[in-house]
Amino acid sequence: MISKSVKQSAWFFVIPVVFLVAFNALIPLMTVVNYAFQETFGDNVFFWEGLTWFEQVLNSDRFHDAFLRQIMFTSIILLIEVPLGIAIALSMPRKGPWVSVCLVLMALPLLIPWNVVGAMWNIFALPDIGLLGYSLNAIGIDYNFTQQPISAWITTILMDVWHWTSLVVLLAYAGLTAIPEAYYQAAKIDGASKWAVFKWIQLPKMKRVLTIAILLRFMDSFMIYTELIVLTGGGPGNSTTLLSIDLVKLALGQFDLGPAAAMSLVYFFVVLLICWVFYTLMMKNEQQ
Amino acid sequence: MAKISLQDIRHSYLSNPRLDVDFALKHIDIVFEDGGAYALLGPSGCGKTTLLGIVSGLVSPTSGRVLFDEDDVTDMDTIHRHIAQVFQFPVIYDTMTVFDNLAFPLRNRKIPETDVSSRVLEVAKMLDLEEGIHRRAASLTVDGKQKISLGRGLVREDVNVMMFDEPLTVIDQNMKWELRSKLKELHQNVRTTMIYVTHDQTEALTFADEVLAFKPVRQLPRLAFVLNMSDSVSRVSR
Amino acid sequence: MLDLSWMAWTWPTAGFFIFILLCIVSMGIWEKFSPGGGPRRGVFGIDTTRGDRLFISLLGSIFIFLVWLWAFSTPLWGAVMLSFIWALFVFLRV
Amino acid sequence: MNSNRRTAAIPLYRLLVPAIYILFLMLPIYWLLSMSFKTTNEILGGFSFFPRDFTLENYIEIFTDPTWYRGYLNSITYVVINTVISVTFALPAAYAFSRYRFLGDKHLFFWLLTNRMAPPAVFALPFFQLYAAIDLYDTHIAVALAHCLFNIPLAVWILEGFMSGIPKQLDEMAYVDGYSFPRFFVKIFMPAIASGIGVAAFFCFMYSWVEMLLSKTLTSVAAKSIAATMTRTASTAGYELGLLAAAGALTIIPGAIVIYFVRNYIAKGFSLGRV
Repeated sequence: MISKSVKQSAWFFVIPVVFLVAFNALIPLMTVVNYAFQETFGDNVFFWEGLTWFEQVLNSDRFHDAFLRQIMFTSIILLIEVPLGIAIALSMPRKGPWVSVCLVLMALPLLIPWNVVGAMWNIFALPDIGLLGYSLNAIGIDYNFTQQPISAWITTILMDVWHWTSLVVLLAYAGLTAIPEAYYQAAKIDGASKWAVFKWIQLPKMKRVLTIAILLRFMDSFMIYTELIVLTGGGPGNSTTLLSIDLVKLALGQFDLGPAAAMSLVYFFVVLLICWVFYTLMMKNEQQ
Repeated sequence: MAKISLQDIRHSYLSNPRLDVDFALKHIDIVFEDGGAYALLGPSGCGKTTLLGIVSGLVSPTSGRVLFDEDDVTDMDTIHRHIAQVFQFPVIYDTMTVFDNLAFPLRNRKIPETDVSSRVLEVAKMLDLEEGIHRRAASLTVDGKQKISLGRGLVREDVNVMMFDEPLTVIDQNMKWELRSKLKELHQNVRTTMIYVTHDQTEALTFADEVLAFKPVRQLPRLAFVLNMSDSVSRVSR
Repeated sequence: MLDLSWMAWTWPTAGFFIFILLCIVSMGIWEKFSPGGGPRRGVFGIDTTRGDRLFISLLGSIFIFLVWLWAFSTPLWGAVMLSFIWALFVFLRV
Repeated sequence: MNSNRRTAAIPLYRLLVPAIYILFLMLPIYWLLSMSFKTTNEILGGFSFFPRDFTLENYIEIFTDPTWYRGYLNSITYVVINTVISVTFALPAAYAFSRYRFLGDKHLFFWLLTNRMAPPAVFALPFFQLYAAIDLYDTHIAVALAHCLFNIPLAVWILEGFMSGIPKQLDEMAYVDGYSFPRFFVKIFMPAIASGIGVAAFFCFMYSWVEMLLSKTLTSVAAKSIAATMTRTASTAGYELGLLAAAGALTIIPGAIVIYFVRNYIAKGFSLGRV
């Protein structure tokens, strides 16, 4: 770590960035806050409603259901993607020609536009003409993600694992390759088992990158929208209606801008709180 | 404890070495007597670290034999050779306490916890690590960490040889002297064979009973010759 | 002049943002005239500077308000009191 | 450092795990490609693993119909503009974060991070109105600026990570040698972190390319993005799966090309430059 000197004029380097990001972040945020306290019927005519929407959102079953679904979805994909990503990173070769091949192929899903990801999985999973759906039905599993909530959930999770596990793999891999060879040699001399090497060397050294991975996956999965709307559209019924989809249904489908804004803000604060805790822990580790 | 003999060792990092320059080590014949303190002296890149690796089993020589006493250990695992090594940069297990760090090699060898505890405390005392022994090892200064690396070798009683690969590189000047005399003192107490790699002449001379000088590989004459020379010229007996 | 009517400003929400802005500015001025020094370790075992404490106070207050609203509905005077106590606690102890 | 002949060869069963994973990754992509070479009749007619009547019709339509290929051109245009803006703005900021401490630096850093946290769905509406109000709606620059929201923080993070790896002595030596700051920054510092700049640019490109909600919201005709074009096909032209698959397959190519250039830095870049 570089020891940094105090220099207040360094602010001048940062001002352009602050200005540009604030323009994009603060104005919409302020607008959403304004919406959250008012009722509108279009044409920029607003009526003050006070805290009505917040109260309504906090007490509505719809909000509770969507929130629970969102928590469930995020927990499931974190529980799958993080261990799976670590396992794959551990079994990847460290050097040689296969490294580049692995990395490029694995990074590929991350570079596909999100609506294409959704569309791709849609045609991949269709029960009559999709590879996955057809094969499953052919071997006798009753699978139809447009009709059965369970199938829809499995497809959604599978899609997210397909889309994002590589992020965890790449991060964990970067952490692993940064471990000096001497650590492995010392462990060998100390007679450490494979499990002990993982527990006492690899895992601690990956802690930082894994925190980043969990943080990014948490934030992005909490906000998942494009892929999901293309894949299931929130259905069947409301079974895969996660936060963002619900918000859009509310805001654009029913034009209940106020409640949608209030709901977004509640979500935003929850994510902010969780991320802040994470970020603080991450920085705490870094200082040691 | 054992006498260590390297017989006609050659090593190359290439898979298919043909020319002499392909070899990092060529024709090494050395005997490290039991209980001796040796220093390998030479500039970086002359194959000292490779030599240590061959003794510890981290590197398999391209040809030649490694004997511990009369046993051929050339193809034996590192763990069964019962050696200890201290690296250039301190290697510690960050998330463990100092105590657990020192106990690690013993616990891996399934030694009863009561013996582990007494042995660790003994070594900690030897190295002045008793204070804050239950603190996280990561909180120590760099010389404290290097002492832990050293301690993990000392806790084991079956060690055939302790090797040091430029262990004082990252230690600052005044601590260097202290650690060096500590090592010397330790050698007198435990009488394990010690091999000490360095490019610093003073370090080599203060530590070792015998100094083996290396010359860079690229430069002629070859190592074999240098080692012959070392018998007559640079082998400083004290 | 830009038409900003779509932003739907109201005095209460504007007041809220001005309050946040004032908080940040006054923290800056406070820091300039009486530097708070390095971070300290508080009761939660985390290192905080003054700015962190402001952030924790504000974020905590938001949740106090939300929970109060959910549990007791309006009026929110109790939540205001609690937030004030929370902020005081954070600045003195965390 | 020490290659060991006993451990140099990785056991084959360990390569099995990445191999199976990659196979899993490739299956949906294969299906997309396979669909794109099928005729609509074949797709709707039933299941077939390989295209039976292999056809390039779908691709031909995309390359001849301006609404299609303009979608790609528009997307690439705003992505490139965004990448240039993001990296240019992020460079000095990242330098400040990596070299100096200043009032509120840590909070600023965290605030930059929070911009990924807002649910985009509802925020899209104010975005639309904001860019309409400043008369930029349906321009490339609008999307490019909007994507700065998440790309600038990302670029700052990555660049800061790489810059922290450059010893401060480099700066000091340059000043001693009489370099002015701008000259030092461009002539010495930027070449020193060239790989970091490459990686940051790659990530800005990637995130701008894959993001679809804002780009769809902020464009209608003149700067219509490929996402909007695809949505239109899906809804108006019935269900032309083959065409949709071909369009989707083509969106993979730009990403695949840029990834090739940064393949050796991908892993480090994803960890935001700090491992």
